[in-house]
Order: sequence, then structure tokens, then C-alpha cells
Amino acid sequence: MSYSNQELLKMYEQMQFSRLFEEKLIALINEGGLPGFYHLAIGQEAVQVGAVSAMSKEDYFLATHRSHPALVNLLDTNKFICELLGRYEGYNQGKGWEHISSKKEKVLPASGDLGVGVPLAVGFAWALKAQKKEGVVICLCGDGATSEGNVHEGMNMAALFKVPIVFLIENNQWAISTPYAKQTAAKNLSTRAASYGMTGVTIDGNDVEKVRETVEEAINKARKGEPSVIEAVTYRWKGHFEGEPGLYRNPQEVEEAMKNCPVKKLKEKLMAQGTLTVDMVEKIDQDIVARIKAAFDYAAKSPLPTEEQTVDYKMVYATYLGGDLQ
Amino acid sequence: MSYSNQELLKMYEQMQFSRLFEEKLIALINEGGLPGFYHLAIGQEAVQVGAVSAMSKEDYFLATHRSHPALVNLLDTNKFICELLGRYEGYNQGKGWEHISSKKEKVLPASGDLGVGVPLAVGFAWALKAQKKEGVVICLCGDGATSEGNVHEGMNMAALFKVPIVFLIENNQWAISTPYAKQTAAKNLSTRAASYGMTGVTIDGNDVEKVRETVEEAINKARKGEPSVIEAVTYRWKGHFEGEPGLYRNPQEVEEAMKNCPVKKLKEKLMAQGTLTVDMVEKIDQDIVARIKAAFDYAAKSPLPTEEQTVDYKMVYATYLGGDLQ
Amino acid sequence: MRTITYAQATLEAMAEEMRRDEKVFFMGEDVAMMGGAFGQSMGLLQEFGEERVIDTPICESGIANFANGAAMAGMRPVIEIQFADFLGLAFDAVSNQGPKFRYMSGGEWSVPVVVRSPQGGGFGAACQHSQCVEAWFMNLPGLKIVIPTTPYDVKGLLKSAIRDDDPVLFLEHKALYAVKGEVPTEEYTVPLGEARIVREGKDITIIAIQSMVYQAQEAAVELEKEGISVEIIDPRTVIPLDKETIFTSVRKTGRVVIAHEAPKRGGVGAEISAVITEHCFGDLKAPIMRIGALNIPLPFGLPEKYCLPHKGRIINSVQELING
Amino acid sequence: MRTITYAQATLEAMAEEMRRDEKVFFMGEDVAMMGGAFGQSMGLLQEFGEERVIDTPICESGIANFANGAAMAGMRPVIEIQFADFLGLAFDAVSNQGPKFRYMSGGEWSVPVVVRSPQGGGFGAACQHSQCVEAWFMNLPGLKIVIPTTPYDVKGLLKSAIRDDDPVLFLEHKALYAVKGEVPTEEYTVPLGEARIVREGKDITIIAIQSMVYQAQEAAVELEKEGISVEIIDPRTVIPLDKETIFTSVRKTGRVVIAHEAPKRGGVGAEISAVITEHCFGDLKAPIMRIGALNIPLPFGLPEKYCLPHKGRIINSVQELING
Ligand SMILES: Cc1ncc(C[n+]2csc(CCOP(=O)(O)OP(=O)(O)O)c2C)c(N)n1
Ligand SMILES: Cc1ncc(C[n+]2csc(CCOP(=O)(O)OP(=O)(O)O)c2C)c(N)n1
Ligand SMILES: [Mg+2]
Ligand SMILES: [Mg+2]
Repeated sequence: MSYSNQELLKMYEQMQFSRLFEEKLIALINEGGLPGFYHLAIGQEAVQVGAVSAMSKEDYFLATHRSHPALVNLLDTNKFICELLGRYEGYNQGKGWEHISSKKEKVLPASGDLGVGVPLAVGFAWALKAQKKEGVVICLCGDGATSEGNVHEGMNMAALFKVPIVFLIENNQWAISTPYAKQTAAKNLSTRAASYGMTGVTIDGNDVEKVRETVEEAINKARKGEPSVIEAVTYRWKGHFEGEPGLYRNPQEVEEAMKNCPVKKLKEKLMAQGTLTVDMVEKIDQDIVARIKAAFDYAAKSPLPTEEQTVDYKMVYATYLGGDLQ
Repeated sequence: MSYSNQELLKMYEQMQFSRLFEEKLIALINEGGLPGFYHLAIGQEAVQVGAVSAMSKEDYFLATHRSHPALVNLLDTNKFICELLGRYEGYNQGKGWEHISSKKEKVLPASGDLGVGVPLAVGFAWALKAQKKEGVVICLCGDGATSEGNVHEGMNMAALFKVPIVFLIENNQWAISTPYAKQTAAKNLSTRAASYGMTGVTIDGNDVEKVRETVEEAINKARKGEPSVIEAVTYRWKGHFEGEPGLYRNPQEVEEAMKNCPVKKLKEKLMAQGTLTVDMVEKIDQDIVARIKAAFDYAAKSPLPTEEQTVDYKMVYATYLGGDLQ
Repeated sequence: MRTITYAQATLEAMAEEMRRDEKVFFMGEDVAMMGGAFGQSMGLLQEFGEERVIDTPICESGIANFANGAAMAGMRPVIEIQFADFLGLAFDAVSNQGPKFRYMSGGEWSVPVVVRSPQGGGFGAACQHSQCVEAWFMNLPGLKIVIPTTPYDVKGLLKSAIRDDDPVLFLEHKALYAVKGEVPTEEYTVPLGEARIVREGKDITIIAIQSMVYQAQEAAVELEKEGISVEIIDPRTVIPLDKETIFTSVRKTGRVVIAHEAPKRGGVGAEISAVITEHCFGDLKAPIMRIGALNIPLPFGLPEKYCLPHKGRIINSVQELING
Repeated sequence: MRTITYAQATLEAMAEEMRRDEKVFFMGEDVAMMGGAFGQSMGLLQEFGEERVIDTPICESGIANFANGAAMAGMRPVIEIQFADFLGLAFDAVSNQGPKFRYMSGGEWSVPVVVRSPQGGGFGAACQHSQCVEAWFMNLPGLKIVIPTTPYDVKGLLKSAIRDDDPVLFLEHKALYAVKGEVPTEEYTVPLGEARIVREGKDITIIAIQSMVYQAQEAAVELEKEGISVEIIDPRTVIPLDKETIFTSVRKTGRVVIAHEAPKRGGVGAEISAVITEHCFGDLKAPIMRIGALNIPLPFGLPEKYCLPHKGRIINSVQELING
């Protein structure tokens, strides 16, 4: 498939938006101004932007802890950044943090426990079908998380119940300090598909067009009740979270991988074909930087949750039956 | 590979031993004389007898709840039956019941929770290797249990750590009332192997020679640090446990499957080639029946655990630190 | 009033709620074609079809997380874990996931899931098919826990649990499935969070959980002959716990025995005892006694009885407390 | 005496035991190459090699069952679950499998596994990276549970846990890793099952668990200024519980506050309170008070502090009990 210049440009802007957003995060972390550990996806933008670009309005996205590229593009920037900074105005009153979610924007929460999201997303997708809704769930999952039993149980049920879901395994080749080769002896992670009776494919996760095209196909199949697995191979440029020094891996490996920058790749292609000019690049960056700055400025002024907003049993229970310690 | 007449005869005797043992169990259950629910493997004898025949003295067997064919041939008959009847003289003081185990006979316990045995067996096999012991673990697992997360986690670690283990999936096509097709959409269960970087094969589980040969090969590979998966396809003739009526399945399916009796198949082959005669068949049966009767008679007189033998904190703890309720 | 079994009562609750609300569906191992390991869901498949009564693969954690997801998408899942002991495999999903999504999302999602599971001993089915597990889940926020005793209550509470908008762990007792009791044909529910006064008395309060209610009732009859008047309270839901009903009784009797089938150490009895001491210290005339199983994995067969609590131990404790 | 951190103390215990017994090995997520998520196993890989210090795939249940199997085969596994919250995924393996094999096999197997895991809040890491989990495991038989507070204890107890022939759940507190304390260079162990009297006093007993010991110590200093003499007991192991040390103190003071970081409801405090009421009823001058976290999933960031217990609440409770 080939995408229009306009579509390509939009994907470039989305990847760049994520890149500059995460670079801003790094700057703020270095200034000591942020309250948590942030799991950056720099270098992996093509996987999630490709997926987001493939989605229709009725589709859902299940995130992981490393989902800024998807989230920053799916969500309202102010509310997103408020959430990341733990502000009450955030999508989840500042309680969800990177485990952000939004019913309206069709983003499902990443649990703090790896792997859990897979059977959850399968159940969600099943329920869409049961209610005759159109949506497909794009279920993101890291390479490391695929070793979890929950992933196995979820994928098996998905194939069995013919659930409208796409399993997008973002193989960035590391799980904290554990490289792919110490996580599984499987040749690749799309081999998992056949073991549940699904189709599976391994693709270059740094090629945003390839990702988008593959996810689009998978979404179409999923809508017909054919779930499938896509393994998108990419690389985690930074530490597990920003500030984690990553001493366990060879700096040369990282350098090598960084040559294969998904944003730069698309940028060069677009410039070569004249869709993008130096001026446009600058203009895009300026706009993004301004938007990000505005949102961070907004969030910085937004208040943290108060004690009353925190100790709120109506938030713990939908049907509150009384009792502070019950 | 082809086995000597003597070897074939022994396999026939072992299968027949299991068959007559389980038929005796049925008779006793019908008389109301047994204390538990017994999961019979009638019709599946070739899988476990084939496996047991392939094992060397240093190898271990991890059982499931449906392992009489293996257990009755690996264990001392008196102590085995005492255990099944909950007698203190049994292998596990009557506490283990069908979840029997024996260090001396190299039988590892089936947990009451399906799937748990797989990572346990993997850890056991890993420890054999770490201690430079020769043994391989034959890890039995039902088709239904393969949907458990523990099985996934265990198999992945086995392949990764190059553990001396053979995963023998006994696919009797049913998990209580759930047929294979409602358990997974996978074409067959040996597809699981590739998804962990192991080799896998699906074989006729009613052909004891084929099972033995396949397990022997797998054991040889396992000793070299190459675990693998064997799916042996067979059929559960009886209810999930004896007495469970099995109303959920088509009687014709059962009848059809029963035509393919693994014991009869080997018997006919041996008779056709003259290794087995009518007289021998009778003699073998008489011997078996006598042995089984003697063992049941023995067990019937063996006492149940007393209160002191039950409430025994030295059995709960290897290092007992005091306190009845602590 | 007509009399039906505890198992039939759960079946009626399921059928009525599935008729009332088409978002309710039921899934679990062997619940559809077989109608449940104890026959407790017999006929549901036939009435509601395989889209709403679903046999699953054997994967407790996956089932429970699936249900959380389906609930977040607007359905009202009821799942069954075939034996409560297997809840250990779904521990994270049931207690650490479902009950937390609402709060952690600032109210974006609610998770109206009911996790049904038969617990308890009495069959000598050994240590992974016999436990009472309610206490495992007590220390985590967000979950409600129901432990019904009678056919009347199991029906009324199951209906309330299904209508509740939060995750509910609904622990049936497998030895009670065959117990019969009066159950009206008319629609009713029993609210979550209200204890039942099983029997009024003035000398001592026995707080009994599930199977122990029956043991306590027998004990009370015998103790009456000795002139001891026993009040029995069945909390019915342990989260939330109806403290008021308990406190009122304790203030009256001043003496308390708590009995549950789960091991004594770390059981629900510990929480109830601690709460009573906190609030009714001045009313207590004697130490609070707890009765529970021994800290021993339940063995196969008959010897199980050496480990489980029973009527005799309740009687002894009461006598000890009354006679000093 | 020299002073080292709690994290260093665990590291020394591991290294010493691995030197002493070549059957001891260590496995878990990121324990080898990275030296642990908190640097707590830094250097072990370099000393003992990759056959004894093993990075695993991410599969908590599998790791714990693997360890049970390896232990049954004669090894002495120490495993790490990266955050204690993830023990929910290994709940069955840790509490319902390992601790039961010995009894259920009539003594054929023993399972000398140590499950290490850092628990606790203080980092605002939200509801699945912050919990104290000791109470989850209290109601099952066969497991021992250790919750060390000081660098001295964490080293001595970890060594004892590794030498113990039963499964031990060893819960470290991640906010304590950086705490320093005196630790001798000479070999020593601290026995499992013995409480520590942190501070002697005569007016009131505070039974404090792990992080709360530090809070209680600060509270005691302030209360002393008001003339209140506080005795503090750190149980160190919750299973088995050193009841005698607790009872002796309660008999002396007659007043008790129990403090733990885990939620109050269904926490270890409930068991301790119930046990005290059972055995020391006549010695109690006031109700036993429990302090714990609220029943709320721990939120991200600063607001965590609204949910966790602290010194101020200990002081209030003591004042309430003493002043009536
Ligand atoms: C159940 C569970 N185990 C362990 C962790 C700790 N942990 C957080 S992220 C991570 C690595 C995940 O690797 P991968 O799935 O490849 O995702 P990536 O970080 O590479 O995006 C680990 C081990 C966790 N959060 N949950
Ligand atoms: C974790 C767990 N879930 C459910 C069960 C209940 N159960 C016992 S046997 C069984 C079916 C097992 O099927 P399979 O693995 O195919 O073995 P088979 O009985 O056919 O030999 C089930 C669901 C269990 N024992 N453990
Ligand atoms: Mg990764
Ligand atoms: Mg089967």
C-alpha cells in the first residue's frame, strides 16, 4: 500500500511530536522537576504512530508503560501532561500516571503488572463484538512481557473466541536489562501466533509505513473475527526509564541501533521527494515545541490532588456501601 | 526403531496391568468401596507405558491426575494402592492420593492445580543438570492443562535454559467436558514447541511403539540440553472420573474411539507374529489379577492415618520452629 | 414456602438476572455443556445460548482478566473458578487488578464482575480442592467478598452481587450445595453488607461463617439444654462487614466465639476479633475465642476431619467462656 | 562497629551463604547483569557466575514453581520477585504449592526456597508497585514469613532463611534499602521466630512492623517528653510469630498499639490483636488499637502520603489510650 503525501506528513508530525515531547521530559527530569520514573520510547516512534495511524474512530488502544508515542497523539495534550505530572486535572485525576486511560479517547489502561493487559484487552474486544459494536482493540505488548502466563492465556482465548483484536508486540529487544536472547529461545515472537491458530508476522518496526500497512490489514481481519499477531522489531535507545544508566548493554549496540532512526528515515524520504522542506521542518518543530511548552506550563500550574480528592471512597467503589475501613 | 519381542511383550504386560488395575478400580467404585474420585486412563495406556518404557533408571516422571498407567508400573503395587486408598502405609502416608510421589522411584507429584507441574518439572530438570546428574524429566501434561499460563512460562524457561526435559502432552481430546476444539484454535499442540524455539511432534498416542521410540529420541536430545514437545493423541474412554457420566459428549464418538484400543492393537500384533499365544494371554491376565487382588487385599487391611499421624507439624515443616497455630 | 437446594438457588439467581439484563453473561470451565462441576449451572446453556454461557479453556487468571476487560466494555460478567483453591492462580486478576481500575483511573472505568467459586471441605478432596479462601483477599482494597450460607441468602446475595457495580468475590460452599431451605418464588434480593441474626440469645454471641453457621446452630441447641442462651450471627458479607449488628450483639452478651472453616491464623476471625476489641472493649466479659482449621494442608480422605473445626469445638469454647 | 546499608546487608548475606553452600543459587528478573532493580544484588554475578546468578524471563509464577522444583531436586534456590506486588501473580506457587509438598507427600520432599521481594511505599509508585503484602499469605499453612527492619536483622534473618529447610517468604522494604545501621563483620545469624525488643518501656507496647518500627521510634521519643514510656516490639517474623515476647510486654504495659504499613483491614495487626485478646485479656487496660493504610489503592505520587500510616497517627493513638 502507499500513503498520500498528506498522510505521510501527518505520520512524520506525530512521530516528531512524540520525539520532542520525550526530549522535553528528559530536560525536565534533568532539572529535577518531575515526580516519577518515565519510560521513554525514543527510537520506537514508528511502531506506535504506525498503529495509531491505522486505527479508525471506533477502535481502542491498550497501552503499556512505554506508550508516549501513542498516547501523546491520541489524547488531549494538556490533560495528558497533567496526568503524567500527577495533577487532579489529568485524565485519571493524577492517579493513573503513565497507566493513563480514557473512555472517550478509547485508550485502555496499562496495568502496573506486565502481561495483564492482554487478557483484559481480549475480554474488552470480545465484549465489543458481543454488543455488536464495530471496534477493534490494538493490544500493545512488550517483548519481555510476552513471557507472562497471562499473555498466553489471553492470546489463546482471543483465537478461540475469534475476538476483534490485533496483538502488536513491540520488540525493542530489551526488557530492562534482559536482552531478547535471554528471554526466550524462540526465533521470533510471531511464532507464538501459530501456536494459538492465528497468523503472525514479524516486521521492521522502524518503518512507519510498513507498520501502518500491516496493522491496517490486521484490523481488517480482526473486524471479521480473525485476530493476529504482529511483532514489530525496534530498539530501546534509552535506559529502561529516563535516568537508568543501562550499564548492562554495549554502548556500540546502542549506537548502531540509533543509526536506524524511524523519524529521520521518514523525514529524509519526505525531503527527498519534496514533500517536506527545511522550512517546513522548522515550522513543524516550532509548533510542536510551543504546544508542548504550553501544556507543560498549564500542567505546572494545575493543582495536585488534595487529601479529600485522594481519600475518596466514591472513587474506590462505584456502589459505595459505607464504612471507612470496610 | 524396532523392539525385541521381549520388549514388546513387556509393554503389552504393562499396558494390560494398567487396564486390569483400572477395571478393578471400577468394580470397587461400583461396590462403593473407595474413598475418592479416580481419574481413569483406560484407552490411553500406550502413552504412559510407551514413555515409561523409554526411560532409564536415572530419569524422572512427573505425573498428572490421570497417571495410573505410569504409576502402577513405576511403583510398588502395595504401597501404590495403599496410597490411592488413603492408607498410612502408602507412598505419601495416604495424604497424596492420586497426587502420589516417590523420591526413590523418581516420581514427581502432580499438584492439585493443573499446569503447575510444568515449571516445577523444569526447575527439577534444571537442578539435575546443575548438579551434573544424568537424569531427564518426562513431564506429562494433559491437553486441557496446556492453556494454563504456568505451562507457557515453564516451557519458555525450559527451552531458554536448555533443560533436560521431555514435554509429553497426552491429548485425550477432552478436558472434563471441554473438547479440544473449545480449548484452543491451534491446529495441534506440538505447534507450541516452535513458539519457544523447541522441536515438536504430534504422534499417534495409541501406538505404544511409536510413543516409546519418540520419547527415546526426545530423551536423548534432552540429555544433550535440547528439550522438546511430543503431543501424543489418544482418547479418554471414560468419564472425567469414574462415575462421572460424560453426558456432554456423543456416545458414537466414544464408540468410534474405542475401536482403536492400544492394548488390543499390540496384543493382536503379538499374537499374529506368534509372540503371544492364547495361553500366554490368559496366564498374564491371571498373574496380573492375582497381583492386583493381593495388593488391594493388603491395602484394605492397612490402617488409615490416625489423628496423631495427621496433625503432625513435623510433616508440615522440615524445620519446625514451634507453635501449633503459628 | 417451597424448599429448594443451595445449588438450585444459585441457578435461579443466575437465570433471573440473565433474563433481567442481557449484559449479564456467565463463563468458566465446564459451566456450559456440563452445567458446572457440581451441576450448579445446569440448563443455563440451553436457555441462554452459547453466546452468554461459555465454556472456557483452563486458565483462571486469563478468565478473570478477560472478565475485567469485558466489564470495562459495558458487559456484566459472572465468571466461575471451578474450585476456590484455584483462585490462587487468579489472585492478581481478582484482587489486584479488577478492584483497582476504578480508583486508579479516577473513575473512568467501573468493573462490575462477579467471581463465583465453590470453596470448602467435607469431601476429603485434599489440599488444593478443599480450602476456604475468603481471608486471602481481605487485605486489598476495592473488592467486596460475599460468603452465603443458606439457599435463601445465596440467591438473594448473588442477585445483589450481579447488580453491584463493583467487583464481587462470591464464595459458595460446595458442601452446602445440597442443603435445602425455604426460598420464595417471588423476586427478592438480599443487600450486600448486612449481617443476619441467625438466632437470638443473651449469654454469648457466636459469629459463624458459612459452614460453621450450621455447626453453631447444632451447638446452640445442645448448649440450650445446659441453660446457655446463644446468639448466632452470620456476617454474610465479610467486605463490607456489618459491624453494627455484631457490636449490638456483643454489647448485649459480652462474650464472643468466632468460628470459620478456614485456618484460624490470619482468618477472617482475626479481623472480626480485632474490630470487636477496638469498639466494644468495655463490654467484653471474657476473651474473644476463635475457632478455625489447623495450620495444616488438608489431607486426602477421612483424616481431613482431624484438621477442620466442628460443633464440638464450638461447644467447648462456649462452655469455657461461660464457666470461666 | 561498621555501618552499612540494608541493601548491602542483604548482599552480604547472599554472598556469604553462596560461598558457604554451593547449592544456593539466585534467580529473578534483572538480578544478574543489572544487579537488581535497586542494586541490591550488584556484584553477585561477577563472583558466582551465570550458573548461580540467573536473569530470568518475566514470569513470576513460573519462576516460583521452577524454584520449588529445583529445591525438591536438592538445590537451595533464592528467587527474587522484583516488586512484592507481583507476588499476586505467583500467589499459588508461593503459598499454595511450595509450602504444601512436604506434608502432602508424607515427607518425601522438602522445599527449601527463599522468595525475596521488596515491598512497601514511599516512592509514590502507585498501586501495583507500593504495597506491603505480608498479610496476603497469612492464612495458608506451611509458609514462613519474614519482614526485616534493620540492616543487622535483614542480614542475619536472610542467612537463617536460606539455611531453613522450608519455604520462606522474605519481604524486604524498598524504602529501607538505603537505611544504614551497625552490622558486624563477623559471621552471625538471627533466628526465625524471635521478636526483637526495640526499646523498653512500661506504659504502652507498640508492636511495629518493618517501616513502622522507625515511625514508632520517633513517636516514642516525642511521647517520652510527655512522660509516656513506650516499649516497641518488632516481630521480625510474622510466621511463626513470637507470641511470648509480645505477651510478656503486654502483661507489663496493659496497653497495645499495632502499626503496619499494609492496610489495616485484614492486616497482620488483626491476627496479633486477636492473639493478644485470646491470651492476655485480663491484662488489658484499654482496647488494642491498630494503625495501617487506608483501604484505598495507593495513588501515584505525593498523595500516597494521605493513605499511608505515619508517626503522627501512632502518637495520637498512644495518647488516646493513655489519656482515656
Ligand atoms: C508482572 C510484572 N513483572 C515485572 C515488572 C517489572 N517491569 C516493568 S517493565 C519491565 C520490562 C518490560 O519489558 P518489555 O515488555 O520488553 O517492555 P519495554 O520496557 O521494553 O517496553 C519489567 C520487568 C512488572 N511491571 N510487572
Ligand atoms: C488450575 C486448575 N484448574 C482446573 C482444575 C480442574 N480440573 C481438573 S482435571 C481438569 C481437566 C484437565 O484436562 P486435561 O489437562 O486434558 O487432562 P485429562 O483430565 O484429560 O487427563 C480440570 C479442569 C484443576 N485441577 N486445576
Ligand atoms: Mg522490551
Ligand atoms: Mg485431556
